[in-house]
Amino acid sequence: MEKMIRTDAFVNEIAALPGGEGVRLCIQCGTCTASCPNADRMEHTPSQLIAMARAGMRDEVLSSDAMWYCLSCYLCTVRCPRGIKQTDLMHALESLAVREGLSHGRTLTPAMYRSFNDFVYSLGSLPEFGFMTWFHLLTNPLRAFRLVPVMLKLLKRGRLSIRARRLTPQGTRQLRAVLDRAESLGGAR
Amino acid sequence: MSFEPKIVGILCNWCSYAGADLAGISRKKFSPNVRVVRVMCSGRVDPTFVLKAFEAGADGVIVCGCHPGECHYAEGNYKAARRIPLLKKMLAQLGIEDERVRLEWVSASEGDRFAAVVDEMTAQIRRLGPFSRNNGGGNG
Amino acid sequence: MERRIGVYICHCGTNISGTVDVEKVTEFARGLDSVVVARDYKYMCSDPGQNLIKEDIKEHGLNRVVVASCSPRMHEPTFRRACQDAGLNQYLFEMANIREHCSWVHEDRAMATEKARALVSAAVRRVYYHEPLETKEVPVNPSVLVVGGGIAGIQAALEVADSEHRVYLVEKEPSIGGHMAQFDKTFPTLDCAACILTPKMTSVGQHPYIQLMTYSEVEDVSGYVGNFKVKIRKKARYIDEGKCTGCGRCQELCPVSVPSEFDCGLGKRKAIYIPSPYAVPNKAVIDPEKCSHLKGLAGGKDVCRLCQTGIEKKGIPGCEADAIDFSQNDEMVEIEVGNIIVATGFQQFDPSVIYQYGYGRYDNVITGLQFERISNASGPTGGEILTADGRRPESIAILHCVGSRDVNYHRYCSRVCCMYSLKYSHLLREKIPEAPVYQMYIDMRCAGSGYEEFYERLQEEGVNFIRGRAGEITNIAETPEEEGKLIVICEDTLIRRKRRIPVDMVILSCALEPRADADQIARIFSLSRKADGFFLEKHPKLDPVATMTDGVFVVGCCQSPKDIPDTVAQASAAASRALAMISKGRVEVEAATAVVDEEHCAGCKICVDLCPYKAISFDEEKKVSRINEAVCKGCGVCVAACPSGAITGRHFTTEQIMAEIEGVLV
Amino acid sequence: MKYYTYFPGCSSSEGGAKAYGWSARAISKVLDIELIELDDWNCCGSTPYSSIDELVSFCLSARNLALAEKRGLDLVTPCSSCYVSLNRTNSYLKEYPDIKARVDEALAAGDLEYHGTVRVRHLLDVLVNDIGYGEISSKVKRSLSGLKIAPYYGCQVVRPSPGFDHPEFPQSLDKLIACLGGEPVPFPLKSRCCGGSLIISEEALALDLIRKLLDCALSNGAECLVTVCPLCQTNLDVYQSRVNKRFKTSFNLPILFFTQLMGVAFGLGDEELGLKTCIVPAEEALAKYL
Repeated sequence: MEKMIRTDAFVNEIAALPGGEGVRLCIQCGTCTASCPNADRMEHTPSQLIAMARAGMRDEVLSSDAMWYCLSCYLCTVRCPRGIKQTDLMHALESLAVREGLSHGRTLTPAMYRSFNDFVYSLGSLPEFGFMTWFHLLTNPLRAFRLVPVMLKLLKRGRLSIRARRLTPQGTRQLRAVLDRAESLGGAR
Repeated sequence: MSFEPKIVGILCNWCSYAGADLAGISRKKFSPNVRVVRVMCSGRVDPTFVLKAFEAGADGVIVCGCHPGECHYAEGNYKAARRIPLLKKMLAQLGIEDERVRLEWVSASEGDRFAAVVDEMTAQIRRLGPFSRNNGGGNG
Repeated sequence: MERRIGVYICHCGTNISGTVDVEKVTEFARGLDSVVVARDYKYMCSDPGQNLIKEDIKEHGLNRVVVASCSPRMHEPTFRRACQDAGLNQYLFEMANIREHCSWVHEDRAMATEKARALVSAAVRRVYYHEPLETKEVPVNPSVLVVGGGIAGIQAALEVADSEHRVYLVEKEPSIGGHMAQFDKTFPTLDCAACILTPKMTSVGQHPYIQLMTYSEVEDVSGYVGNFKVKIRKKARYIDEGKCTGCGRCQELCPVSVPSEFDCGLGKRKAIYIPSPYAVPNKAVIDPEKCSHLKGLAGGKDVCRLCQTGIEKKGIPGCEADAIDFSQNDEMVEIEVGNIIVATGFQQFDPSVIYQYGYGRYDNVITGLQFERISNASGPTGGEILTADGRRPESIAILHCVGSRDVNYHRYCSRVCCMYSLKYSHLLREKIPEAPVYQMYIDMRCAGSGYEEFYERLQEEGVNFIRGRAGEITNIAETPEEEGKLIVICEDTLIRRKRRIPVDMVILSCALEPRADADQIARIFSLSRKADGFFLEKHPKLDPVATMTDGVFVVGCCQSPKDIPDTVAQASAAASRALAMISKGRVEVEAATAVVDEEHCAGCKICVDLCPYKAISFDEEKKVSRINEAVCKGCGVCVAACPSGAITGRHFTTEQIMAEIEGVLV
Repeated sequence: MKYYTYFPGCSSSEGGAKAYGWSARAISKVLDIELIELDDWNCCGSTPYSSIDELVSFCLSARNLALAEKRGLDLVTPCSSCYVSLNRTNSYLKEYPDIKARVDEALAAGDLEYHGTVRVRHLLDVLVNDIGYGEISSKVKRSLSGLKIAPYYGCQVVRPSPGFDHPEFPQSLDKLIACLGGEPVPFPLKSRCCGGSLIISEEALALDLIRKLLDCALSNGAECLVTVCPLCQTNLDVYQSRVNKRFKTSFNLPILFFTQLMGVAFGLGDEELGLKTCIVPAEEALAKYL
C-alpha cells in the first residue's frame, strides 16, 4: 500500500487559483472526462486530477501530461454538475507546472505553446503558418518535410504570409513594457 | 481607544433572528458591535426606525430578513427589499452615507453567514468612521 | 398608570456569567427608570427561578417583567406562563437575549458586559410600553379540504373520513391516482402499484364521508384556521357523471385519437375517453381542445357526435346512458372547511433541455415514467419491454441524476431515483434476462427499510453498475458493434477510463421537481416556497407537515421529493393534526395582530393589497380598512406601509420598537 | 450605418485567413456596418499564453481592451479564439480583484488603463442579433437554394456560456444559412472541437477529430461546410489532405467562412471574398451561384 501523508496544502493552493475554486465541490462523477475529446490520451483523467490534488499528490498532478491535452473546448465546463470551471483549472495547472519546471516531455504541446509565446512576444502578432513551419523545423524536421505539400498549396493559394504583420514601433514598445511588467509581477496565482 | 461602532441590527423573527441564535448555539465568535432588535418580519421595518437609530447615536443600521421566496409571511421581505432603496435616497438627502445602511438575507440555517455579515458590516462602519450629525448629515 | 418593572438576569450556570459580568448588569438594571427590583440567579428557567418572579409580582406589585437570559425562541413561553400564573398578563413580559446573542458569541468580557447592559436597557424601555393583550379562540369547522388526489391526498382523505368527518377531495385531473397509478411495481417490495393503490382509490370513490371533486381546481381561499371559505371550479366534463356507466363505448366510437397523457405520450386515447382502466370515478370525459364537435360548435358547425349518435347504418348505437352533454359549462362551487391539506405532488423534470442526452432526438431515450408505462401490463405494449421500433432491446442503460444534483438544473437530490432505477433494472432482468443492464450512478443512495438489501439483490441479479455520470449519448458509431446503437459515454471512475457503452434503450432517471403551477398554488393557500421551489414547512424537523398558515398542511412530494412510505406517513400526520384540531373544537389565534384606527385611516387601500393573508378588507361605506384579527398573523407589513400611520401592530408598536432602538444604543 | 471597433485577429488580417477578413469587410459594406479596425492591436494570446502564464495572457488581451475602451464601441472579432481570450480577460478582471490589480499595474507600465467597460462580440453575434435575419435576407441577390451546407460553430463561439447561443445546440448559423436560401443540414457535431492549435503539437490526435467532423458533415449530405473561426477553417481545409492520407479517406469538402457564403449570396465577386484561397476548391460546389 502506498503510504501517503494526507495534506490540504495542494488542494488549498489550487482552490486559490483562478478557476480552481471548485475543486472541493467535485463529486467525482466523471462528466468532465466523459465530455473530453482527449481524455483517452491523458495519463490521468480530468476528474482524476482533482482526486489526486485532494489527496495532496502535487508532483504527480503537475508532472501529468493530462492538462496539456486540453483543447479548451469547454464542454466539461458547461456540463459540470457542480459548476467547476474545469477548462480554466487545466490552464491553471499548466501555468503552475511551467512555473515549477515540471511541464511534460511526453507531448510537444508545452514546447509549442512556448515558442508561440516567443513569437507573440517579439512580433506582437502571429503569422500562424510561418510559426508552424518554424516550430516543426525546430522540433521535428521530418514532420516539417511531410508538411511541404501543404505549405506549397498554401503558397499557391496565397495564404502563406511571407511578411508578418508588425505593430508600430511605439506599439511594440508599449506592449513589451506591459508584458515585461506583467512577468515581473509573477503568474496569475 | 479605537472607535467601536454602534450598529443596530433589525432582524426578522423567523429567519435572521433564528440565524443569529444559531450562530450563538454553534459558539461562532464575532464582533459585539451589532445590537439586535427583533421584528416579526423585515416587511415591518419602517424607514423611520432607521432614522431613529441614527438620531439615537447609531453609526450604522443593518436589516436582515429571510431569503427571497423563503419569507414566512409569503413576501414581506420583498416589501423590505423595495423600501430600502427609497430609504437610501432619503438618507442621501440627509447626507448619511449609503454604506451605513445595509439589507441582508440570512436564513435560519445560516449562523456562519450571520456572523460574517456582522463582521463585514462592523469593518465597513469602522472604515467610514463615527457618524456625526454635524458632518453635513444627520437629521440634527 | 405607574410602571413597576422587575428585571431578572440569568447566569445560565456559567454560560452567561462566564463571559458577562452578571452582577454589574444587575446593578445597572437597578438604576434604570421604573425598575423597582433587579435580581440575578443561577437558572432563571428553573422552578425556583420562576418562583422568584411570581413572588416579586405579588410582593412588589410588579406590572412589567424583563428576563435577560437565552433566546425568546427558547424560553419566552416559559416566563410568559410564569407571569400569567402570578396574575400578570403574559404580554407584559419582555426578554433580553444575552446568551445566544452575547455571551456565546463574544470573548471580550468588558465588551460583552456592555452589550448585555444595552440589551437589558432596551428590553426595559420596550416593556414600559407593553399593553395587556387577550388571546382569542374561534370554533373549528369539522370539514377538511384535501387538494390533490395522488397517494398523499388519498391517504389523508381516507384517514380523516374514516373518523366520520366530511372531506372534500379536489383533483384537477379527471381521475384520482396521481403518479402512483402510472407505476408498474413499487420498490423495494415489488408489489404492483395498482394492486395496492386501486383499492384505496375505490374506497375514496365510495366513501360516505368523502365528496370527490375530480377535474376541478381550487381558485380562491379566504378565511382563517378553523374557518376557511374555498371557491372551486368544476371544469365542464361534458358528461353527466350521474348517468355515465363507464362502459367505454363512446371512446370506441370517437374518431379522434391523440397521445395519452396517462401513457406519457406512448399510447393513444380518444377525444372522449376514460383516463385509465382503473379510473376513479370510472366516467368518461371530453377533451374540448380535441373533440371535433365541440371545436365545430365554436365555429357554429354541428359535426361528428358519433359518441352520442353511434353509427346507424352499421347498427352501432351511441351512448345508451344518454350521459353525453355538450352544453355543460364550468361551475363554481363554494365550500367551508376548517383545515386544508395540500397534496399537489410533483412533476417529472423534462430531460429534453439536457441536449447531450438526446431525449426527443433519439426515439429510444425515454424517461422513467415512460418506462413505468412500457413495463406496465396495462400500458401501450401490454407490459412487454420494446424499443420504439418494436424490437426487444439487447442491452439497456439507466442514467441516474438526470436534472438532479446538477447546478444547471436542480441542486437537490431527488431521493427516489436510485431506488426506482434499481426497480427498473429488476424488471428488465426479469423480462429480458439475456439483455445486459447498465446503471450509471454517482452515488447509490439506498437509505430506507429494505433498500440496501434491494441494492444487494440487484447486484446478485447481475446488473452492471458503473460509477460515473453519463456525459452524453450519441448515435455516431465508431466501431462495427456500435452501429445502429445508442452509445452512452461516461467515465468509469473506478477504473479511471472513459467508456462507450452501446445499448438499444436508455432510461433517464429524471428529477422530481415542483409542479409548474406551484407558484399559483402557493399564492392561493398563502404558502411559502423553499429555494428549491417546494413548499416550505413550518419547521424542517419538528413541524414537517404544518405551514406558516395555521390550518394549512403540506404533504407528499409538493413539500420535497420522497418515496411512497414517507408520503403516506406525512399524509397520516397531517390528517391527525387536522383531527386533533377538530376534536378540540376551537383554536387560539394570534393576539399580536394589527388594528386600524378608523379615525386616521385615509382609505388609500394600500394595506389591502399588501396583506399576504387577505386579512384586510375595505369598508366601502365608511371608506376605511378593517383587519380581521383572526386572520392577521401580525407580520406588520401593513403597519410599516400605512402612509397615515393609522395601523398599529400590537406588541410591535412603533413606540415599543423605537424605545428598544434607543435602548440598545445607550 | 452601425459602427463597431474591429479586432481581426492575426489569422484574419495578415495571416492564413486573409479571406475571412476580406469577406467580413465586404459583407459589412453591403449591410451598412462600419468596422473600424483597432489601431495597433496585438495578438490576443489565445490558449497558449493562458496555459503558460495566465497573467501575461490577461495583459495581452487587456492592452487591446484598453485601446478599444477609448473608442467606446463594441469590440467585434471574427475569430472564436480571440473572442474567448478577450471575454475571459474581461470576466476575470471583474471576478478577481487581485488579478485586476496586477493587470492594472502592468498596463500602467504602458501608460494604459482599462475600466472593464468594453463589450466583446463575435461577428456572428453582431450579424444575427444587431442586423438581423430579415435585413440580411433582404440583401440576398443569388439565393443559395439547393445548396446543402453543414453549419460548423466549433467550441469557443458558444462556450463557455453564457453566450449568445446554446452552448451545445446553437442555431444562429443554421438560421443565417436558411435566410441566405441555403439548406443547413443536420450536423450533430456542429459545436465539437476541431483540434485547435494541437494540430501543431499533436497532429495525429487533431486529425482524428477533423476526420469525425468531415465524416459527420458528409454523412448528412453536406456539399460544403461553413465555419466562424479561422483556426477551424485551417484545420478542416488545409489538413483535409492530411486526413485523407492518414485514414485512407477521400474527403473533398469545401470549407468556407460564413462571411464568404454570405458574400456569394449577396452577389459579390471572388476578388472581394477570396474564395480561391480555399485549399479544397469551392468553385465547383458554388458554381451555380457564382
